[in-house]
Amino acid sequence: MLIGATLAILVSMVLAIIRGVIGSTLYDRILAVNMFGTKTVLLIALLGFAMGRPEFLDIAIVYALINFITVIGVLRYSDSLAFNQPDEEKEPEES
Amino acid sequence: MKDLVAVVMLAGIYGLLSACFFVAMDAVDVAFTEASVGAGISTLLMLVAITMTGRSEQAARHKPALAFVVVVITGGLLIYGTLDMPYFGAVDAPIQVHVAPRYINDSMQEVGVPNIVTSVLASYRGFDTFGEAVVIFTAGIGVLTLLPVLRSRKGDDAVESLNDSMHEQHLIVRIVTKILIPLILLFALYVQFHGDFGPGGGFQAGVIFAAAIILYAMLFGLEVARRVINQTFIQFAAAFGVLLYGSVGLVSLLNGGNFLDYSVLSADPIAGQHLGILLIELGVGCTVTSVMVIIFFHFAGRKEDKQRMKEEEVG
Amino acid sequence: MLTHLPILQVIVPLLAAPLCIFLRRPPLVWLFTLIVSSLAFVISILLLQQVMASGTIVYELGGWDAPWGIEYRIDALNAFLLLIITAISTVVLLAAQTSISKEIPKEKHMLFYTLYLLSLTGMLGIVATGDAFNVFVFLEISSLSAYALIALGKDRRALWASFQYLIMGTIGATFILIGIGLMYQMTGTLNMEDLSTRLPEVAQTRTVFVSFAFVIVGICLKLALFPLHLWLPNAYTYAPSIVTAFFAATATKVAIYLLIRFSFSVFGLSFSFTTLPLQILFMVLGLSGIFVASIAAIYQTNIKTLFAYSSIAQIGYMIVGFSVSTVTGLTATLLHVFNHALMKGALFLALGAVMYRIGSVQLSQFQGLGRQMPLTMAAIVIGGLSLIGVPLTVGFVSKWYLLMALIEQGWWPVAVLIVLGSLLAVVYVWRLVEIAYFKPQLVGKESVKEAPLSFLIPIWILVMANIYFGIDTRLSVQVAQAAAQSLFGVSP
Amino acid sequence: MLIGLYNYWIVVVLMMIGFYIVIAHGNLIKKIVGLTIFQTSVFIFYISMAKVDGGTAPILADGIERYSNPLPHVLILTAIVVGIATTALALALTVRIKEAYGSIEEEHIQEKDNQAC
Amino acid sequence: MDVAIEITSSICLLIGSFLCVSGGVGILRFPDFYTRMHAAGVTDTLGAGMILIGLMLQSQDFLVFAKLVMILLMMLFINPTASHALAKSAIHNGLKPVLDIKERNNTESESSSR
Repeated sequence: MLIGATLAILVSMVLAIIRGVIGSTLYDRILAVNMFGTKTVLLIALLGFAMGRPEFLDIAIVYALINFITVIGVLRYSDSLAFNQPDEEKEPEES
Repeated sequence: MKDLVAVVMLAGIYGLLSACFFVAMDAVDVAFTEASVGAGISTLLMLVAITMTGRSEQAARHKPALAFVVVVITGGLLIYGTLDMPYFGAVDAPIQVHVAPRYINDSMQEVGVPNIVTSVLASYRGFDTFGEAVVIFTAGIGVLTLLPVLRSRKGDDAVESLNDSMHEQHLIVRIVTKILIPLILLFALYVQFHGDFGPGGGFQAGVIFAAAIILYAMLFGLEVARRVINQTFIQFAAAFGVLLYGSVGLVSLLNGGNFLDYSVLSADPIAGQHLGILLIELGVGCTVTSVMVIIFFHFAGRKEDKQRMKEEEVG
Repeated sequence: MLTHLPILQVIVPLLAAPLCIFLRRPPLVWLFTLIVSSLAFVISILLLQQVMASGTIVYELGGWDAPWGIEYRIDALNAFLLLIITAISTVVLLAAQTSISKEIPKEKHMLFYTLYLLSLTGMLGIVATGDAFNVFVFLEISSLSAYALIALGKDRRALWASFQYLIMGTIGATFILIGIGLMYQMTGTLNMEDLSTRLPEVAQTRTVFVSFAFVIVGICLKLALFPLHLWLPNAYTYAPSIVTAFFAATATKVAIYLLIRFSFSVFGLSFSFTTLPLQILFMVLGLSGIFVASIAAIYQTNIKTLFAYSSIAQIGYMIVGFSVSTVTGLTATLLHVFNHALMKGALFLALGAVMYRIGSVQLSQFQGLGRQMPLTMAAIVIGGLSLIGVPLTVGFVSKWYLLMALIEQGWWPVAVLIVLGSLLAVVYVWRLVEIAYFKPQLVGKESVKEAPLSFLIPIWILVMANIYFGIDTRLSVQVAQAAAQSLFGVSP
Repeated sequence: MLIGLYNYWIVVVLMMIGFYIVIAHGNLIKKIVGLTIFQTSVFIFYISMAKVDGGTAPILADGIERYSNPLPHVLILTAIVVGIATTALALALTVRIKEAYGSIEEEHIQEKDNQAC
Repeated sequence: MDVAIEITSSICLLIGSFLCVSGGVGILRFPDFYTRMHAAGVTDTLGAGMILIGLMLQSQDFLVFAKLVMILLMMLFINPTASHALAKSAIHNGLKPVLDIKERNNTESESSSR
């Protein structure tokens, strides 16, 4: 069951990455990163149990925290990011 | 991909992914550090830098052909080199049979710390870690020299108004953060002192501690945070951490041991090792916290100072 | 305390750096830095004496024995390098306070000295250590402080130069890291002594070959060996004068040391030079470095750039000596390391003095300076003569040994090319002399005076050393020979 | 061989992607991102060396026989710190370059330098 | 008893995994930012909660249990807050919700040119 859950998390991580790459708006990307971070926390927790050494959950806590801080950071600076776009670039999206 | 923000975000995801990989490869301490550094601090720093340098990449490349050739040659060489390597996970590879067994088998008797990574980091190869503390100190000093504070100000009130929009907009976030910050600080202390038994240690704790301060600065305004944490004080703290580490070494030198030989710090070698590791982890934590805060304050401060100067020019 | 000398050598400047932050007042910090650097110099002299008297000193950090802990291993080669670095650093510091007062804003002086000490620490650490990974850590300390120091230059191009250096330097360091990783993978150890005993067993594997390649390429990036030299001229040109003087005299020397250490001690002579065509490769690179850089130097109008290119050319000489891979060849290289530090230290300090008085080092600005700043210009001329390799200067000694080494091996064509390369040096030095002595003074520059004493003293200390060691070669040759012999395993 | 070494090969590919970004892209921020990727991949390389089949994290506990090699972990901890130090410094330089040149594109900066000469 | 705990835990994990995958599909397939956020935000919190509860049931050590509770609490705090901040920031900066597929393209270019 643990393995199954791990696989499911991995699948949703992949989906989140795809959204992060397609993006289309800045907020989509932030969302993808946020979701990716949450999934990472779960993945770490699951991996700990699957490998039989569940005492390393500290890492998962750090992930959760870091994830939050990153999102807040991006939002904090997103105002000036939107502002800072040079005019010659009309569509920064799509690689 | 021309949007640099997206690039940085994806780089952050890469950091997270590699940290997951580290967990899968049993390197929990490394995963800890990579998560807080690769995905957290460095992403944040890059974002702040991008707000100052512009968001999108211009102009297509000129001649990447040469670069491509160089890369293919290097990559080919590396793959060629891996051909004779012991297989992935091999039990009898040279690195598993030569130096490492002593760490695994004897470190409990010699150092008395269950986390082998901590005992190797702090004791067997304590000097490398000293170098690491100095590297981060150097980076702090380097950023201080490169991005000095630009001060041409009327008073702090002007600053407050600048951040108002952020404040009103994110009331809920601020309240939640207020609840979270003490928790984060507590957790940082836990990581700092629990490093002997589980993943963690001075560096990780320092980064988490700094993250709490950075979070505070982002939501309540840089000036407020700067008032809480005095600039000179934090520089002293950075220097103090390195000095603490060094003086542990010097004391052991005076007690008749070699540099960083903790066994002589106390009558009982194991107690001495414990004391030494505790102190140097504190030193590292102190330096890392203050340097991370210095770096962030100077990046973000540069941005706000420049904004203010622009406004003063207009006004 | 004497048994702790190896570690004191490194940690004295290291601990002094954070103390600078507490001192804060620039003159005080300068004095403190100077004292610390002199202290390091004294320690290095004592170390050299010990090594020459009683052989290699081993110091185990943390009290753990070698392959498990980190050890410092000081033999004649390290001690020689330590001496060069601390000596140059001390002499250069004499002039620092005067020089940076014009080039760096006052509030950054304290930080400047801190970075200076850190960079000194880094170099000393690289040289003293006997652990491959520890090399990487200290390499980064010295590089990071170097990037910041170079970026302190007044011109905005200093920033760009520093950034380029940062990218190249980090790639180099990462390559070294990969190389060390592969080495570790095959042997399971990081200690250089232990590596050298365990590597021959696996010497025929492809992994070791690739790890060697990566380490060498990484070091060559730091070394600015000919095709990888692109970062160097700009970095030296736009850095503050003191920084240029210090780095030109020491930084590349440390890289040379690493090259010698890794290829001779760690991988072993037979692996480095018999299995691989390294000899030919380095010979060609060294020679082409000499010619390309010398010719580039001839066309420069900025004197700092000119001497920066000349540095690349001089690195070429060292590499040629290295590629001969005989005791004499290596002696020549080490002598040239020592001598080049003396020449370039003197030259760049003198340029710093010119910068202090005139505020520029463009060739055109040198018109008539021979009369206005006679002592400074005389120093530049002697330094230039030394670069060319005129007898009675140190430059002659090392070139002489180099030629001897080449002739011993019967490599006549190379010897001829070396002499031709020296002739190119005549051209670029002559251009400077011509303008400084045989052109009329510039209008509006009549008030330019001789450099202040705080410049003249260190410059002339170095110039006198240039002449002294050119005549009395006993000390330098003896130490260099001892170092070379110990690397070849010949007992002196 | 494919089974035994595939891990390293993937890491090499990642490394080379990072390396390519560093040397081929003109945008300074991208160069720095490339550098980070390059370095992180080297870390992955080291950590893969440390893994032992059937081993677990090197924190001593009862009833566990086989641990992964702790030494590469220690080395990489140090290397990560070095990496973030380099990144911070590089970003600071980039900010200053933007202020001084008004651009963070390699080509523009070189153009401006050539004009100044 | 053990079997009961095992089964409950498995069910929790199963629900959690399902929610996570559906959240992933949602974030990929929904037409605009706000709907995607809805998908991600809701499933993330519940899915993560379910998985963590499932793990809690399996944990033997008290410390592990406590840490899991801590993670769960933080998730409950952080996720909604982050979603809230994200949405607020997005609307503040002029990203309009798209209700009709046809309008999508022109609204998006409008929002990003700001």
